[in-house]
Amino acid sequence: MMAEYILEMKDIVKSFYGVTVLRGVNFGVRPGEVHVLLGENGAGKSTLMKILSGVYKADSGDILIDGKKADVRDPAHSLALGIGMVYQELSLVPEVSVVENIWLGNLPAGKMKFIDWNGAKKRTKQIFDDLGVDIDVNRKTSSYDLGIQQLIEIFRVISKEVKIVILDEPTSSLTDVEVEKLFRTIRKLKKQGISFVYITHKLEEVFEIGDRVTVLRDGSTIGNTIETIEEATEDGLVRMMVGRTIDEQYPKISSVTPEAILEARGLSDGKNFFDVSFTLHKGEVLGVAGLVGSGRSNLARALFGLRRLTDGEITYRGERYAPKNPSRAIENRFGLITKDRKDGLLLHMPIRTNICISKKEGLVKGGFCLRANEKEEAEKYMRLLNIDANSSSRKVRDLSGGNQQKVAVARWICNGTKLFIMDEPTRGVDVGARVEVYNLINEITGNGGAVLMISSDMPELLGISDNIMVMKRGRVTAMLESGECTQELILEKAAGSEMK
Amino acid sequence: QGSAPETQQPGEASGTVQPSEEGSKGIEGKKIKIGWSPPDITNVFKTATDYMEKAVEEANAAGLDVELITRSATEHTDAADQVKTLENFIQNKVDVVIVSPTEVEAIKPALKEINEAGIPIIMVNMLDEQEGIDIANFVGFDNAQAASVSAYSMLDALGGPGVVGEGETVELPEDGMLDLKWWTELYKDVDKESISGKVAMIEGIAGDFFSNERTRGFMEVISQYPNVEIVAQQPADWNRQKAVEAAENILQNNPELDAIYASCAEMALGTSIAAESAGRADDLIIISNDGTAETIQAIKDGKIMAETWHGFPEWGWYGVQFAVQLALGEEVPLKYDIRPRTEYSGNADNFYPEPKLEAIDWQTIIDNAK
Amino acid sequence: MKSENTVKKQSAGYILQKFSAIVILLAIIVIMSIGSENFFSGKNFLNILNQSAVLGIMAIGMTFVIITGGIDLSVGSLMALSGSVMAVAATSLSVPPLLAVLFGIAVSTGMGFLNGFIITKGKIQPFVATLGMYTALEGVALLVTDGLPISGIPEQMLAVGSQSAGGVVPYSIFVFAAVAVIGWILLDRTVLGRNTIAVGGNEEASKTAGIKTDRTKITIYALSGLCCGIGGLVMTGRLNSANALMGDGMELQAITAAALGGTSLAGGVGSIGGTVIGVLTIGVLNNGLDLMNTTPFWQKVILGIMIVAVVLLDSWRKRKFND
Amino acid sequence: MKSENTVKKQSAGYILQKFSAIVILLAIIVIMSIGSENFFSGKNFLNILNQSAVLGIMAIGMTFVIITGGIDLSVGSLMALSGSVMAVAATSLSVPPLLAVLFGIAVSTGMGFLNGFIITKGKIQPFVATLGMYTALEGVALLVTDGLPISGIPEQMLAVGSQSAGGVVPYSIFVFAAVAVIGWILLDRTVLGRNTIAVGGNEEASKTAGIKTDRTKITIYALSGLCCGIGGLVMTGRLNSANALMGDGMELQAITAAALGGTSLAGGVGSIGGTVIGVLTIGVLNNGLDLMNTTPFWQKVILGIMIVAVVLLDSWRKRKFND
Ligand SMILES: Nc1ncnc2c1ncn2[C@@H]1O[C@H](COP(=O)(O)OP(=O)(O)OP(=O)(O)O)[C@@H](O)[C@H]1O
Ligand SMILES: Nc1ncnc2c1ncn2[C@@H]1O[C@H](COP(=O)(O)OP(=O)(O)OP(=O)(O)O)[C@@H](O)[C@H]1O
Ligand SMILES: [Mg+2]
Ligand SMILES: [Mg+2]
Repeated sequence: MMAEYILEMKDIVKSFYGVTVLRGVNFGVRPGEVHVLLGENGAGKSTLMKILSGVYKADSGDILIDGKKADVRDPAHSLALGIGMVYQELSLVPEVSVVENIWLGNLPAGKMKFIDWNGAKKRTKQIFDDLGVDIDVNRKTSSYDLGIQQLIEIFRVISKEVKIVILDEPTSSLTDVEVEKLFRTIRKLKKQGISFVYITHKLEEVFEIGDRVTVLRDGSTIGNTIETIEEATEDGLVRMMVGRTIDEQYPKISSVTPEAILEARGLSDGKNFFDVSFTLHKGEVLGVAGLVGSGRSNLARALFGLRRLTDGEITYRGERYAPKNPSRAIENRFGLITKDRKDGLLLHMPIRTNICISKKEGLVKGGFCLRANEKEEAEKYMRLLNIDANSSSRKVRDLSGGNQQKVAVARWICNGTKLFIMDEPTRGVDVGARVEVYNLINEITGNGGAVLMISSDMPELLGISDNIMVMKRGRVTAMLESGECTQELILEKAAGSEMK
Repeated sequence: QGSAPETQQPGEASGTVQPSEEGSKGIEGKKIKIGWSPPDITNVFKTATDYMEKAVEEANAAGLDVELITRSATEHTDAADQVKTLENFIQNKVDVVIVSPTEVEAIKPALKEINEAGIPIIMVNMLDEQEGIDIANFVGFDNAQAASVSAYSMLDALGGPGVVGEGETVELPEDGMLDLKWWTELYKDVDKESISGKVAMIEGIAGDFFSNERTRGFMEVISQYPNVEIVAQQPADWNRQKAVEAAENILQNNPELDAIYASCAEMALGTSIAAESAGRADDLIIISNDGTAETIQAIKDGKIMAETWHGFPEWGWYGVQFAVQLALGEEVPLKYDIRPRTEYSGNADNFYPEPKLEAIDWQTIIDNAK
Repeated sequence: MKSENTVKKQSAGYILQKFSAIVILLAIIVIMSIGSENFFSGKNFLNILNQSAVLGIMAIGMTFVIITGGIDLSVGSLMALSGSVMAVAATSLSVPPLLAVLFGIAVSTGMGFLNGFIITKGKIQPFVATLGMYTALEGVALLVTDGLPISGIPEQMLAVGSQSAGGVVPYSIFVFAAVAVIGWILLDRTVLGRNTIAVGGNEEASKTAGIKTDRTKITIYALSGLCCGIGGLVMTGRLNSANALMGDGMELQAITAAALGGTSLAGGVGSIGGTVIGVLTIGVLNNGLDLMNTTPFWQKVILGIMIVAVVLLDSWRKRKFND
Repeated sequence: MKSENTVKKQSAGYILQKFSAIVILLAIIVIMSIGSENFFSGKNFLNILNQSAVLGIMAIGMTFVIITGGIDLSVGSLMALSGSVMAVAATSLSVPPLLAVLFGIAVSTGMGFLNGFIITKGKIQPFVATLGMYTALEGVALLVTDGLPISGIPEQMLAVGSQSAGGVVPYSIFVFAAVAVIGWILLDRTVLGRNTIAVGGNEEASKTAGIKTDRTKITIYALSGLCCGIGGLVMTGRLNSANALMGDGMELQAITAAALGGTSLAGGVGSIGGTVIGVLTIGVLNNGLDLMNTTPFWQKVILGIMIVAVVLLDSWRKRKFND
């Protein structure tokens, strides 16, 4: 068999600042398959793929495309070789229109290099219509929510003439409806012989879309590639990834009490959400379901004081509360995990600072930072949350996505947060670490805190929430008890007529 | 230019006002707008402007209606900006333009436009006639000559004959004017090898017209004296703070230095600060050009040895007189020579605080215009 | 239905946003017309345009550079260098005028290229790189001219900057207009222009999308050098001579013009139309304040306050009609 | 074991990275010492430090501003204004020297505050805001001094900038050192410093972390104003007088110094130690080229090339020891 593999990576080694991240990884992709790449946070999945797309250069090892050795110089070269990649972190140009982002790097131009805008728009609309998404191609990209932006980026790569598409956690901020659209597209392209490398932390997706699976741990492949998906079990995959079994993926301990901690009445920001009312009780996890663009994120931002409310009132611990600004919210023991990590984490600063920055007690004296205390405190939470870094002075930028997320959680726990607003708290977090996050949520609620958890991950929503609020186009369409609730019910309330 | 005297000088009868050939004109209610464009609006140019304002005040007190519009370039070197100012003067319908050029060559097109608009031009700070443009009157001096005067002061301070240093002291001229003519005459027979010393030069802006002229004039004299050695030459952009630094570095590098020629007042004052901090306040000879209240005081205090007077008060004072006369259609001399001359401790009182300016006979000017 | 509404509202806001700079410019013109009887006239407007031409040409190049997320502090020196090179070539070296001009423009384009090369390949901050170049090239221009103004330049070479079409409309205005139109087409309609915006908006993303970011940037710095070359030609005509310092301080003015026109110094956002308005705003302010007989010290105070006021107003309008 | 190794290697790289600027500075000193026999002496080093003091004080304020992601082009005007205000108060208005000094410093701090206020509350680009302020404040300084140098200032007020401890070490050096040390503590050890770095790197995330970003920025601009006030005092002593233009061009030098020291103009990255090295690099270059008797035109060429070379080398070293 000459071209069994359309792509082969052989003995790939890569290190950063002397830390070896990939230790001789072997990896092959066949034509027309979806090859799932699994592994814990920091296992080296993204790094391996970035070597393929020309962002990094391997220290040693070979890349073979169609059996021929390829020396990938840069992303442009990788594209020319037929490899397209959707990165884990968004890479769009925010200030330009959607069409322009779709065609970034190869805008259709006629003679004289003048751009054929009409043609570009028409073709983009065509692509969007085929996929059944409703996105205005003329709008500025940054005006769209993260989920939509992720779709745009996926379509950008798919719309190019490539043989291999790498998707690095493409669904981390998509809801089931969009995920389904994406899967339909993948299946269609597979039939045309296009191969996919698919990285995800959502194990149910592996069985839905995957053909073969490779597991990475600590920079090496674990076992051989699983040749047929039917051979695999969820437990088995988890054991390969984390090296142990996980008994319970959603370890829920309910601590909900009848005592209200926060009551919201008729909240509206005049643009993204309207007339939202709910009550959050001591010890409760209130899940928030909805499609991309349903206004959930903006609700979270408004509660935290990052956005103005135009209407409505909030009672917090029995008193009227106006969310003026985040520092006020933090003083009142609010905490916010943002959907986009870039909006919450100071990537250019050390882990230590990121964990300690919002806490004053014991860490600040007379305007000075008490460094020793900070270090101690940070290391405590690094241990507690299993943050994989050799020192608390590592910059957060250099951590893997999942570890970054843990740092974001650590900050608020460190600050003794009582009211936790979490927008996709386990976005990009691996199965093992996810359980740790859920345990933390249990601890928060057990100590009398409350959590408002926005999530697009249905099993998580059902497994962890006490109650679920469903939103559609900025309005609350249902308030459900999670016990009596099913995925279908939530979807119906969230999408309604749009599902047909 | 009719029968007006070619060049007038201080000491000669000033205000030699000739009746206009066109005879009397109604000047009641006639507003005279003067546009004044200096390259800079601080220090010496501010002095000139102050005296312009003073002259305007007197003119108005005498019954005229004169308005002075001052607009300086943003940078000393910004010829393009001065061109704009001059063009805008035309739009603004001024009656006379007084200009002290940033860069002569560069503003010629604008001056030509002013000529074409029929507006008379007075040029201050120089005397060189310019090809292709029509200047009604110059108030100024030759920058190279002024620097030559400084060069003679320097030779004097290094031991040559004169009134400044420790050399042979000579008699003062009758009119008290230690100008180039007097110095040249005095040094005609001096043995060129008898004077020696190590001298450094601090120039204005490297490449600037006035800076080049002054360097040229100074070197023209000094280069005739083989034992006077120029050991360093540095620009300090007409600027006190840069001169301090330049002088500090020069003194650092040349412990044997005898003298520094700083080609403007600000730079001389900066040099004296550096001399003081280097412990050379008493023996370093500093010679400069300009003449401001502060440098005259420095001469009296012994910080600067001598300076060459450029007559900024005169620029303003006579500039306005000639401007008004031109606006009223009267004849003016083509050149008013300031006669750059040496100020030193012996004659410093003649210059500041009250510069000796002859009164302008505004009444005669008014009468002549009628 | 809802989304249609959005689009409409947005485009109304968009128009107001886009044209707020013009509105402010018009307001200033009205104020100046009231303040000085000599301001509002066709002749004075031609005068203003003529005075703004060189700055305008350079500001357009600068706009491209700023959109890439960079800055070019060397433009003043580049402009003076190109003019000086042309002038010396045409006089001392007796090169035919046209050749001399091409040579001067080539030199400044080449130096612009060098700027881009150092910045991208050496991976250094544009601010420092071009500041160093600014100092070095001023020195080179001084060496070329020996620090003296170069006059006696052949008439053909001076014509662009000194003559007028029909004796009325200065050619410099046509050059400015041509550069603006070409710049606008380049930025809005060509791949180079769109890549410029992409690189400035998100360099990492542009790279991963296959744009040759370094090449794009180098081209843009060379383009800025080209604009300086053209500016040098016009300026030489205007001053009937060339000198090594004639570009002094123009870098800050060019940046200000671009910023007044809404170009973001963070990169990724900007328009040629905006820059043209910015250039005219500066021109009108300078000219108007001259004609209003303000004293020189107050003139600085007022000019500074006006600049701040214009951007404040613009920012306020944008926010008001955007969110 | 593995991680220990890593830490060691990393910190070796770190030290080289941190100190590459010093290595370059030392290399320049060696070259200058060879080039001029009068360069390498204690007296000349004191001379260089004294010449660098005012720029150094201002560059430290500028470093903070740049770390927030901003820029302050008004520092030159602010410094001159503060000196002028002090001088006029102490002479024409006969205010007691100490009071006059405090008043001058208060004025420039206040104007710095105003800078910050306009930038944050008006949401405008720091470059344009401070450029407008630069022009306006230069006008104000000219109005205050009437365009003339102010001399006859009481001795006590001049002492800081003109006297030396034991007649040997100029007090200005101590002031520079004190400002540097305080700046370093402020940036490295205090909440304000940490917030400054946070805001410059990611404003949105800083807000989410509960930092009052506007307040932080305003404080930093006021701090820059404060540094200018102190600089004005030293400069006035150094010049034995004050004038409205004595800060001309210092904004670009201060920015260059910060950038040479590794401060990123994109914000979020910078150090006081780096800036001090940057200031000294400029000081040594200027002084050394003077002592080597290079002609003025060549001096500019060499200085410009040296600036570019220093940053190129620094960037190359950083990449080499980082990845
Ligand atoms: N640019 C970088 N500099 C330094 N270290 C890096 C860099 N990029 C990645 N690393 C390190 O390499 C390791 C692997 O990271 P990588 O992003 O490949 O993990 P991943 O498998 O994609 O994890 P995740 O599931 O969290 O996205 C991590 O320990 C990370 O800290
Ligand atoms: N399909 C769409 N068409 C138009 N605008 C959209 C669409 N989807 C989202 N938006 C806009 O994106 C912004 C983001 O809204 P918001 O973040 O509150 O949604 P969300 O429900 O939290 O999204 P997600 O489910 O991804 O977290 C809003 O301004 C919204 O108008
Ligand atoms: Mg990853
Ligand atoms: Mg959301």
